Amino acid sequence: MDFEPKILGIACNWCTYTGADLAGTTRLKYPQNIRVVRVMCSSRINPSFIFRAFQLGADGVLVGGCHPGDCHYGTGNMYARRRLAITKKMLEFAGIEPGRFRVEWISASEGNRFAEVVGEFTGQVKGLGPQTKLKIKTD
Amino acid sequence: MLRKIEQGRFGELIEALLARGPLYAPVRDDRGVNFQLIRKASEPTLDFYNTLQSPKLAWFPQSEDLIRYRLAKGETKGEAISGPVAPTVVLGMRPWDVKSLAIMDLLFLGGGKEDPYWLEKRRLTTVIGYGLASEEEPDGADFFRTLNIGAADSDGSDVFLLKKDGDLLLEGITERGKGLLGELTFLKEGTEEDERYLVAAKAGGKDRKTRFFDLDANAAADKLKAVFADNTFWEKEAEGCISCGTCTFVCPTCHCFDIADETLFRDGVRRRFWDACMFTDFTLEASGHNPRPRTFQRLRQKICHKYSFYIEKFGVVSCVGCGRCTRLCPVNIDIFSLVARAVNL
Amino acid sequence: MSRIGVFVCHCGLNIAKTVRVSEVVEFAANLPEVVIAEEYRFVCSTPGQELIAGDIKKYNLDRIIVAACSPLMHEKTFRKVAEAAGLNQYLVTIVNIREQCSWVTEDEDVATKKAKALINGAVYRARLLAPLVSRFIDVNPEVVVVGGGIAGIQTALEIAAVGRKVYLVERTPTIGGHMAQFDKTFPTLDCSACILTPKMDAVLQNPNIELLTYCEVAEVKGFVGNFDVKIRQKARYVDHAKCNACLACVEKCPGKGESEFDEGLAKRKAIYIPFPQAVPQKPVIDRETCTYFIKGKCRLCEKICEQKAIDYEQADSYIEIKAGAIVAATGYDLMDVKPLAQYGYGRYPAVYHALEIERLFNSAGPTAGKVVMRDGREPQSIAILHCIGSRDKNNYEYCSRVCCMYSLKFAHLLKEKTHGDVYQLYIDMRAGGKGYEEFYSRLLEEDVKFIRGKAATVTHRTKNPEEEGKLIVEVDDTLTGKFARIPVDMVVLAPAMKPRADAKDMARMLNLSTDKYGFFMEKHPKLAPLSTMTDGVFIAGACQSPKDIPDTVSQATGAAAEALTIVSKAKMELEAATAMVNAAACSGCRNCVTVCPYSAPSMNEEKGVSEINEALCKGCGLCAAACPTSAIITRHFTNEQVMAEMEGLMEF
Amino acid sequence: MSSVITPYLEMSQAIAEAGGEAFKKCYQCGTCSGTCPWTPISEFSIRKLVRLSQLGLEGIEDLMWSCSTCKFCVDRCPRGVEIIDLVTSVRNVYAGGGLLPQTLRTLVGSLSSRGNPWSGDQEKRNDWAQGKYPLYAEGMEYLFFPCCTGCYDQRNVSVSRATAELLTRAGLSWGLAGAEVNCCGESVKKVGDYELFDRLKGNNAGIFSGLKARKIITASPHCHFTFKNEYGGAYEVIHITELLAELIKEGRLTPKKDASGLKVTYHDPCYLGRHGGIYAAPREIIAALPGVELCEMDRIREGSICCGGGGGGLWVERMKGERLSDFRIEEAMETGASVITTACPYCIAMIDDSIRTANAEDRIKLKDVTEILIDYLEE
Amino acid sequence: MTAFKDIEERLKEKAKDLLEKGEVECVFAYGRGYDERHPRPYVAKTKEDAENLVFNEYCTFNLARYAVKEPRKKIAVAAKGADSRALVQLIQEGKLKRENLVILGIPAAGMVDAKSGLTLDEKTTGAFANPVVYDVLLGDKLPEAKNSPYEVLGELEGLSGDGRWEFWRKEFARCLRCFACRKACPMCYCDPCFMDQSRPRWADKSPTLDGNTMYHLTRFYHLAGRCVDCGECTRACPVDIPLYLFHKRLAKDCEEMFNQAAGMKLEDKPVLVDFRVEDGDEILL
Repeated sequence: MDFEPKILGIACNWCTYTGADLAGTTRLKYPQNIRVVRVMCSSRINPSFIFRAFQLGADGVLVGGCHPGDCHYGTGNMYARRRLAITKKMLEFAGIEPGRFRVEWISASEGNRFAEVVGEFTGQVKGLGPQTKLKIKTD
Repeated sequence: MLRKIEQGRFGELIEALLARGPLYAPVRDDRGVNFQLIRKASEPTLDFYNTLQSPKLAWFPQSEDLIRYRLAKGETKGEAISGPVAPTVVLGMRPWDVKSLAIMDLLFLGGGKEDPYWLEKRRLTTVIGYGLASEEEPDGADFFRTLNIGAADSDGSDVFLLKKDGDLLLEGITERGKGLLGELTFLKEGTEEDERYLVAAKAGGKDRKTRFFDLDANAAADKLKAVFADNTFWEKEAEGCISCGTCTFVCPTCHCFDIADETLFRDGVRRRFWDACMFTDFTLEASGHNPRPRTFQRLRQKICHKYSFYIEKFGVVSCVGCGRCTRLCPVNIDIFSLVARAVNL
Repeated sequence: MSRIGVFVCHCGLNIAKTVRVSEVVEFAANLPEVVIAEEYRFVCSTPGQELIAGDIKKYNLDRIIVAACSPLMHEKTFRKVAEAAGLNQYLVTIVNIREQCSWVTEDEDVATKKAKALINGAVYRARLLAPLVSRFIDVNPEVVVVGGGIAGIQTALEIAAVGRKVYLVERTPTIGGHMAQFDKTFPTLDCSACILTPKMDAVLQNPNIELLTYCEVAEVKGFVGNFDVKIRQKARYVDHAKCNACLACVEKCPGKGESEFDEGLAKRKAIYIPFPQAVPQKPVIDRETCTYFIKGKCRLCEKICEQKAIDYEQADSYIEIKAGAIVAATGYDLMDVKPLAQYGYGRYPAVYHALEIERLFNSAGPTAGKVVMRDGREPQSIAILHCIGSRDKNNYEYCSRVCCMYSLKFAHLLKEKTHGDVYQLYIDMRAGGKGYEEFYSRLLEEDVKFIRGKAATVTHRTKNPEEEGKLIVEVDDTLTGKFARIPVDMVVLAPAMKPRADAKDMARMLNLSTDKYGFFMEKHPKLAPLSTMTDGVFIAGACQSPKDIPDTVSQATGAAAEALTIVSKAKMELEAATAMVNAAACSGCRNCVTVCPYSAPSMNEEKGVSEINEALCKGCGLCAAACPTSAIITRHFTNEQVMAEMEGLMEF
Repeated sequence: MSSVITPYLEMSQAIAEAGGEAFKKCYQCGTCSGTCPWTPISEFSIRKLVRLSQLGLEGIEDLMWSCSTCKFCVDRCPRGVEIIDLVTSVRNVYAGGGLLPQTLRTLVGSLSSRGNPWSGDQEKRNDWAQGKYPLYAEGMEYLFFPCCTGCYDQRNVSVSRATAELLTRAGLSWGLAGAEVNCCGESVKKVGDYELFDRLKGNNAGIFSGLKARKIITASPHCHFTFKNEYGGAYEVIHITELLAELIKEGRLTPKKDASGLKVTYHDPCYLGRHGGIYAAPREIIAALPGVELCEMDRIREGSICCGGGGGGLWVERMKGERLSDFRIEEAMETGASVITTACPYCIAMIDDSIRTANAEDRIKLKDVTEILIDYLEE
Repeated sequence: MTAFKDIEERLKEKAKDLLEKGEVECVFAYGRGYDERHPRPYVAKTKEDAENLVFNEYCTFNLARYAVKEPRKKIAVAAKGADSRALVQLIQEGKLKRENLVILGIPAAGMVDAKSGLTLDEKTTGAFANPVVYDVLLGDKLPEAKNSPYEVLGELEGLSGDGRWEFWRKEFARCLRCFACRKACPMCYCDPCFMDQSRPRWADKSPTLDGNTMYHLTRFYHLAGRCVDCGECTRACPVDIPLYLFHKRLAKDCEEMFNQAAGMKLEDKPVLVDFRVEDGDEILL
């Protein structure tokens, strides 16, 4: 059978997680490789979470937050944007396909956007194949 | 029992040893020479002064698995890991490094408790010592002569290796060593002349110049105890010390380890791995209290452990003067001059 | 070892249709630390809730996991159930297997697999959850309103009306603000003073309002429900407690200053009240123009004052106020048009700005209501120039919203008072508002000349005898596409409304954010237009953006209601899932202090570690992620909890 | 133009692609046309040009060549529309369509065949110098680039000589650009012929880097603008007035001769002022002349009125009364000044022409700042 | 360029002067080690101590690392270019107070790492010749290096992702967990370090390759926008892991994305505890 990636989603409570719910209430269909962790704000995300996720065997990590300017806490996602930008560059320089990590601003009203992004991202990660570099070697 | 082989045929010797089982020998890479588990006969080299890191890793690896377990529903099941250790050869150890094994034995075997992991490896490992040839100069940081170790001492080795012109002389020291040489039939007999050369070299080894002061172990032990409380002395000496673990990790006689469980999902292993008395959290207690919070206290501990406490406990200095800690210290702290200052205070 | 109970909901067929519930339950039952796993058709129903409550007791569970719909739906419901059954509500974990699982796929295997993974994650996390208790704090019942313009006045009156104490802080000697300067108000043309002054008096009369004029906010500390506001009372050199407002001093005073209220078109005394209906009616001395303060002698006012109210030694003093909420109604400034040389303001005396002309219209103004220019002539032709500095990338990009309408008002009044020709030079006529469009068409009938084009230049360079002695307004009449030179006697500019010069300082004190111009930022442009990022601080009127009187008044009323929702409660609940600092792990890097938008963390300098004021903390976790040593623990979203959940999610 | 219009969006697209997309921001307030010096005296309306471009309509192609890219409208535009980019791109589109007016064809022709707009022979470029001045060689500090106009136009040649003289007297290490250089290309770019501009730029840029030039002195604000903003070489670009003002400050040039109350006015060239932001330097030079009184005109500095020579205007024939320079000299004479100074070859050419056609030689003299400086340099 | 000998003299002079006048409690500088090539960090507390100060091309240590441990004392610190940037960064982070510091600026080029024999320049680290902030300058200002300190990244950046991963995996595999890198780093002042923590355990306690990788990546991140390219981590490493390459790359990224270099201006805020609305989402691509 063909490769089904494990994708970890980290979504902020106010926008992206609610947007994901909306995708559900409107019965949109999208690939179920993603498993979402809910945090209060994208600014809660410590870049080490991202590294950890890959060590735990995630093939891709998708972070979702409010659109800049709409952060429930005012400026949280502005800080998140800088941190995650650095994280992306780090992955790239360490040699991990940057395509495995993606940040998207998805508002509570953008259920379709959520489904769309997840679909697109899942496809992309599939294309990259299993993530073996950071994954912890057990044996 | 003395055998010899042309240096050009060193590869054959390695072949033969490889055929008999695991072999550790010095290998040169872009960053210098270190002991490694050999895969190809072409890897090892004898053209080096000394390895960056000590060979202790052959008996006391940086990390060693003890128990494997699974957190299952109900109680947790675990099983001890005691992987069979194959008869192993460590080739190319300098006399002072060979000496370190005896010092470590005192702790791992002599302390009233035997460490099975160490014991097992010691039992099954053949040591091929490698004397410093007369034309090779000791490194400026070294001071093994202060510890009364000769540059060509063979004691502690099973087989003793020495360069002579184009040849390598191999002397069987212990029964195990002699046995090994006996099986390496392609070796040539050593001549009388070789015999004489070897004797001379060993004697000459005692006169080789390294940094030196007249060290009386017991006197030093007492002296350091006396200086122990002199904080100003230790603070000055510890100036610049960043309390990293470099000196202890490269030291052939440092033996402290930590034990931790590593769990992923619900499977885990219990490991022991090198620890360093220089680390801030080395003595950190669960309560949060730390009896050695200051850098100088940790440096003092290291020095006194080697040059005082160990002598008290086992009668010998826990240092062989290999100079590695001095060479690799990021801030150039030098144990030799430190001890010298303390003793002559 | 914790004792976890897992409850999987069918939600009728909503979940059960795609998720094989029994299989999931069996999976859950076999996970370590799971004591009991159950399924039910509607866990949120009463019997469903009873099932949970029962199991908590029966199996003495210390954690429960409900796999059902989104936590945004029923988390509160199940938390109540837990509390009722004696289990702390924060030990409940909701697993979203509906919105984010059964509803978004049709594949049973996929849905079932995902449901298992999600529950596994919850089990990993549940082990590490800790009970949390929300704390309550007392709320100070009083409110501070900053700014005594129409916005501040309205807010104060509304709050006072329900019997709450209000402090109204105004920095000038009187309340009334810009509205008091206006003559008439569009579109109804009723007299500004007539509708404003009653409200000003009402403020004075209201026992619940403490009026603090000639005062400035000096410092704001604390947080919602418990603000400590420090107010600087500027020295008036008149003891208002003694003064009986006879104003004899004003009469006698030899000092002369420019009347701020009359935009410098008239003089006022050194000891003065800004205008006849000022509230309070008691004067202040202006050091800059007072003969005594300048020359060291005079003291005429002192001699004349029977109440012995004059006190030259008076110094600034400070008032400390405690309040539960603050409303900022600090208003706007008019843009300084001098730098726009092409319009000749300051260079040609016949060029006026909007507030000046307001004063010219006013019967109590410098010209007693006659429209005469600085040179004493009555203008026979007037051009009103719109969008001076507004809708202009070189100055202020936004539309000031009120200029079109007051320009129409000016046109009407000028027609009425001068019978001269009036030109409106506009880009777009913006008459959105009740009765505004009607007002516009009325003015069209009043024979005002509308020229669609932004005035380019105002110059004295004449081309022919008719233009002699006039100002020429050069403009492209974009409708005819012809270049027009309009000779006029008077030019009136409609400058942009801009934030107060010191809006940024006020924002800093109240911990508000400002937009790129300096207007205060509302919490949400549509759904929370009066709230700000700082709980308990609200905004009303032109300090938020240019607006007219009707909008300002309705905002003010709303802000009053917002403030009351806070101070009407005796106690308020604080977020329980806040952050705390593990001092032992803090390295004093200050990251948390620097990033927190609520200033919850602060540095304990002598301990060298940071501390978090949990009353200010909103639990966003921004600081925790900025903390290099994980010294900051965001309750309910700790590093271990989040990473444990990740581990569970990634296991299968 | 017929009375019924249908937007022709391909055209507006083409203009946008040629670099004029800024027109999208315009809300037709008329500030530009109200500010434009042409509006009062001609049918040309820059606002209409923007409007027509928005809809991609024709109807102004014959008028649009008026724009002398003086930047007055751009500075005033409340929407930040880069109107000059629009004008050049519209011209580019039309010129591409072969609609270049006759007069400008000669300009373009001469530029493409001889590398200068005055149909002068390439090798005669430095004849004005009469071999008195060195050619630039590596190691020299300054490279002096006299505008083509300063090389071939008789009136301006004397300006170039004055400049060269000043540089020499100040004892600077400088040299002339060789005859192989060509026009900076500013005008032809503004006329819309990007291709030819790139050619001219390519040649000059090559020569400059070959010479390892570090500091380039330009006599013309137009060259100044182009080298600074369009060439982007690794050299410093200095306008002569900046340099002279500096030399006077340092005392390396000291005007001594007393002008005994001579009234002088100064005309801000658009490319030196609005485009280059240089207002102070020329005035400092004039202020340094003993006994000279500077009588400013009404419209100066940011508000200065164009002479009409920019954007190709220098090569467009215009009726009397349709020349901006005509109005400019009137304004100058109103100040009571007997000398009008400026610092741009185009302005010199235009104003000189206006003075002669108005037979005003006896009422007002025209001098470049360099010329008047040299007049009063020594006893 | 001022000779090292002269700098040494001025250093002694100034230190003596400061200690005599009691303007500082101590002077962080360099003293003699067990030989010429191996000087040591040295703290002069008396004017007699000042006599023992030395300065030569081997005095590479970044003394900011010691200064940060004395936030309250009034101290003097000898600082070369990169060292001064470290001080500035630490002041930005509130760990040091400018008014408590007397910065003895040392313009220095051609410093040598005794262990590797390499010169400190753009190709390695610490290319920054002149102190950015100082109270006294102990030598004449030097021309700053003309080549970008980031050119050395070219080779690594040229590799494929897999190539880079191979490279770093090999390097991390050598790591002994002696923690000399973080202990030598002036910016790694955290105590405890995230690696010393057990809740949460960010990486294996035992020296596994995965744990090493996690340790180094996280540490790189913690230093993003803060690393001043002094190179201490790399010089301290007993197994010569070229940590500076990763640090340089992140410094480069920060300059490109947030146009700010670490430790250049006292009034700057560290980039990762700061933001601009204009940052834009492009940086996430």
